[in-house]
Amino acid sequence: MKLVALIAVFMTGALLIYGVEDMPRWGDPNSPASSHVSPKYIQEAIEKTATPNMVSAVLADYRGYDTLGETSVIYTAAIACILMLRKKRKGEGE
Amino acid sequence: MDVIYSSRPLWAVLVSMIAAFLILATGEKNRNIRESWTIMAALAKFLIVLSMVPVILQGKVIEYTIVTFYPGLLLQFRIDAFGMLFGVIASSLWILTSFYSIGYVRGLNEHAQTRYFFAFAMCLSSTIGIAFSANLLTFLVFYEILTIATYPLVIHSESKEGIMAGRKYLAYTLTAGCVLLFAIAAIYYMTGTLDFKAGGFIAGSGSSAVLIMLFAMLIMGFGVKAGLMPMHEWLPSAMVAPTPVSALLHAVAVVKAGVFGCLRVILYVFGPGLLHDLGIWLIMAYIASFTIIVAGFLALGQDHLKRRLAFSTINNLAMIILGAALLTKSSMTGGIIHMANHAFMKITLFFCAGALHVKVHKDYVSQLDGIGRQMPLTMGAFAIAAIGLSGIPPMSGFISKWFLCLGALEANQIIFLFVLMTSAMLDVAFFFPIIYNSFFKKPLDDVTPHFDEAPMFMVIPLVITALLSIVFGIVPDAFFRFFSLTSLAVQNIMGVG
Amino acid sequence: MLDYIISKYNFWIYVVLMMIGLYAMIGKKNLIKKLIGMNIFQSAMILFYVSIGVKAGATVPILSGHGHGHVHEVIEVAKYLNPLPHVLMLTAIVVSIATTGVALATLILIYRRYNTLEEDEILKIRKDTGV
Amino acid sequence: MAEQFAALIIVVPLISSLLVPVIGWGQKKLCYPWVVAVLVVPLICSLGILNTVLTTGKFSYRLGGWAPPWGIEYAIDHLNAFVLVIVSFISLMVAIHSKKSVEKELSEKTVPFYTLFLLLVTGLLGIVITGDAFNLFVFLEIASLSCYALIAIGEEGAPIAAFNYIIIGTIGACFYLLGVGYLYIATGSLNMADLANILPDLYHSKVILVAFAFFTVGIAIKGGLFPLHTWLPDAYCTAPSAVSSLIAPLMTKVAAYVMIRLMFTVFQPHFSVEIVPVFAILGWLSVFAIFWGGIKALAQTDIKRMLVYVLVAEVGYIVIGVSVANRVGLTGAILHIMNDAVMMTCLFLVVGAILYKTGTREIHQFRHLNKKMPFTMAAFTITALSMCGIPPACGFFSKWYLIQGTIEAGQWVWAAALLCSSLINAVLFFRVIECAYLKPMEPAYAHNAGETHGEILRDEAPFTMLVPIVIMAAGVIFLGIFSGKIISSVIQFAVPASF
Repeated sequence: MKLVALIAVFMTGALLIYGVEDMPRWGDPNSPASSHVSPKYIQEAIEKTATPNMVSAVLADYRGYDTLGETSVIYTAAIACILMLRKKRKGEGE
Repeated sequence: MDVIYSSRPLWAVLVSMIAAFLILATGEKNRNIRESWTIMAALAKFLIVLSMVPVILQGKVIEYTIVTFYPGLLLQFRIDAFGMLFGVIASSLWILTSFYSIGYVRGLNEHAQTRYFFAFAMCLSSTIGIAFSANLLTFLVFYEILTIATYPLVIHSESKEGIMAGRKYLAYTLTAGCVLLFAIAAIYYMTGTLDFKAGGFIAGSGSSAVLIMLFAMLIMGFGVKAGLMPMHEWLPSAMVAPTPVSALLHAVAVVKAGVFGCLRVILYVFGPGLLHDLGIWLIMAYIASFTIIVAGFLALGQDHLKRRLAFSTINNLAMIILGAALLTKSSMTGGIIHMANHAFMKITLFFCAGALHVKVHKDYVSQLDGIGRQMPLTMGAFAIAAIGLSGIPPMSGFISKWFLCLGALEANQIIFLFVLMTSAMLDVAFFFPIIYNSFFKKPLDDVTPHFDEAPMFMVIPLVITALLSIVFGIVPDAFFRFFSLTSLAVQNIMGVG
Repeated sequence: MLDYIISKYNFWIYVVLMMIGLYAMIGKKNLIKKLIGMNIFQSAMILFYVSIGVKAGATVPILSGHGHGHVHEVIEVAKYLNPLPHVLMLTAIVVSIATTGVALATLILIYRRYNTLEEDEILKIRKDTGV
Repeated sequence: MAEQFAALIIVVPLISSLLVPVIGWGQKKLCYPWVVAVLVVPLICSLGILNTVLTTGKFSYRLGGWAPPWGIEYAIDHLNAFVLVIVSFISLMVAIHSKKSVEKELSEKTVPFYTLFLLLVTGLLGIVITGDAFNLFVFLEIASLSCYALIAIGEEGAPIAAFNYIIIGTIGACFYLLGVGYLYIATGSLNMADLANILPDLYHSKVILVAFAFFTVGIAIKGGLFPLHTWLPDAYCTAPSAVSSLIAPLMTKVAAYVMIRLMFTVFQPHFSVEIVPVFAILGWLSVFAIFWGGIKALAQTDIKRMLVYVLVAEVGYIVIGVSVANRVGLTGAILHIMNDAVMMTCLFLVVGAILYKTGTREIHQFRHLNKKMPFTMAAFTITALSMCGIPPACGFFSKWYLIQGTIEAGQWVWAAALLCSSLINAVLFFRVIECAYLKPMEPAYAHNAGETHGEILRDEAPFTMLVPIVIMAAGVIFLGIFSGKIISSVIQFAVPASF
């Protein structure tokens, strides 16, 4: 089992590193990640959302829907814990 | 060719399906109402089918599309002469079998009668569906429904033996269904159509190796139900089913559906011309001949009456396939008409076996000494049908054998003439001792020496079928116009091929 | 070569971390260790994402001196980090916490039932009780 | 109107799930009618969406009004409109069915159960409707988390199964997220439509290859494709029956949907076919899945466990349809997503009803069930026949298209695997049918023709269980008969245009 795990881990790692080869240099300001979608966030955030913190602007506004999902995740986890751990208290009928 | 659009084929199929559910709803408590559904459906179905015969005889076809899945891929009924022939056989015999069934299950006080009649009606519904289907897909759909609908009948006794027979039956037929599904899918991929066409439609759509493989798969798929050797094993085992089931399904509907499928493949998918070019007709004919002879010998060895009849069925079905495989006009006529003739004679034989089972609880050939004195009508009918199957005039079996022999000569294959002769001899060998023993041997101790027949519900149908086999021998075109339908079908095929 | 390795060292680090986590998830017998492995795994992922957002010479994506009102001068894109990966990772962190919570809850259930969190011991107990 | 439908389909169950504890706090019994009533809304919405898509073509809904790729959008085309209908319909049916079994199995946990039930449905719907790769992950996690918890409260052994599922499921989800990250590095976008535009220029980049590999593995884990299915049997089998009848049909199907979405719309088919040999691998794995699932199922005496292994095989079916990568095969795969969802739901619902009534899942204890629960068993029989591929039930038609697909692709072994699997299914299900219908074979019974001997009283499942079961069984037949209609009006547009 350990051996299998080790092999699986090394294969995954090798694959990840294989992909790294074609990646842009770290911190390259002209990489696609920094040049395709994000410039507009940086430029327009203050104007469109009146929030100087761009992370907040994107979090709560551009991608606010993700954040709704995120809160739902927390809610789900809370209810999940209640479902699993809550025991009937004494005296509580049925 | 004139095409008439009518929903009558659909109703012919649906009527027994509706009846099946009415039977299920009525249930065990109101037996008489339940049985009246069966009989009403049988009559209605027969009348609907019969009403279409004149139209077909005028050379027209009746068409009805149920649902289209894809261009070229649809559920459709199209009745031509060949399908009509099968439809008439199945629906006319259903009436008689219905009456007979009622006598049989009540005589034996069988369990689960509702299930029995339900499954029976479903079987007939799908058999008619098979007869009327316009293309391979529709054929396959009803063929599979038939497989499943027959299963409750095979395991009817719910005994260990019955369940084993049911498993064997499913193993054979479902595997066949899978093979068919693949072959049909491949044909659709190659040609883009699945419609039956007199004289075949597949020619030129693939290399000969592929075509031969497809042919083998299709014949394997349909041959299982037709009891073509070496795929016949399930049929004798399935004889544990109640006798009317063996009678109608294992002599007429199910196995005939298999043969019908084989003939459709040979004559309407591949076509005589293509088969001749590919040279597989001779192989097919040899396989059929092999089945004829071996089944004949195996029948000789059976002491259980129904098993002996089962092997005789295998033998006769192979004869039908041989007729088609020889690809001459006469042989085809002989093969197709034998579908009808064999149906009437074999059902008589099974009816007799059932009557014996109900009345005196005898299942074995060796127990039948002198039984003819007690049940002269039953054994008389048995004798008529047995003589007919051996091909002795004036019974209807003679006609089909005559044409088959003629076909063998036309095809310049004398060897098949010998096969047919041997088979006739074998028929005589395994039927005549029964007739002789039952009439002329000293009765066994437990036989009542005076007239004491099975219930009238059972005797009347078997007498009728026996009489009909004589009538068809003398006037082949009587009542149902089997002969005209046959020659029309052959004309269609040869006209094109 | 060395230059190449150094230029992408963020990736090497996250790959190594991730593999440690992955190995713990698959290979460890103790359920808590598996859970810890899961956390390492997810943290590595977060590091990876955050490192995508880095731009050389840029600062945190918060406009300074524009607390209120409108901006009139042009904002230089190159001056600020890419905010999107950060946003994504805020969500991913929450998801990872939620998953950890649920996993811990199941561990409590397991512990209540078997009084152990060693996988092979649990298997043994289950075998002995014939389930 | 359709845009509102698109918004409501997620929001209504999400908000309603917040209200479940409130309602349950006052009166526990109200949870069930509330959930059923709420789940009608997604069904109506999804039908509305489907109708809109059919009449006016695909459309998108921008959340918060932000234009993609900056904001998140719902991109709705024929494929996800179709899957939405399946998901919402089946979740409604399972919800209706759940009343009695939840009362019996989880009596003191009704409130959180139904809350999570709604959240699970929300998650599944969200996965299907969204057009944003990261948003998909968020919904995937909502669905997974509720799944983990719902499984963990099952019978003995459920927490362990759930924990394994958490670990492996998290690996799956994280692999997906890694894939998203790699795509983001290379393209800078998270929007699926935008990705589909950018990607063709980058097909030879190693980053994209790796991203694709991680997507495939991640989704394969979530969908339980052999050999990554190891978590699936235990998890689905030990879950409470209401839960397994929801997740077993839907989770795998939604994963299959995501697979189709990623491989054929985010990536172009020619990438998935020509540049990466992924389909050869997936196809052969599916063949193994079919045989392995079938053989393991044969070894089971517990019907639920048997169904779970059948499910593993069925996943193989869909993936084969995807792997042949031609139009007709994909049609079969999409058709089978629907057919298999309906069939599996029906089977699991039947098992739930049997478990509720008789307390057993052991096949050999099913004697007389045809007398006790005639309608339930009739539904089971119909569905079982459909699983064996008997026409006109729907299983036959998906098999037909799948086999057409394999023939067109020239993959004879795959075709043979599909055919063998129907035979294996026949063995499996006829074994059950024999036990249920034929086993009353005490020696006395054989002679006494069942007149009065041992009268077996009818003891049919409660009405709330029977209704969905009968609807599903009828659906099996109707979907078969009208499969042509469904294909010509919906599925043929759902197959990506590039085929």
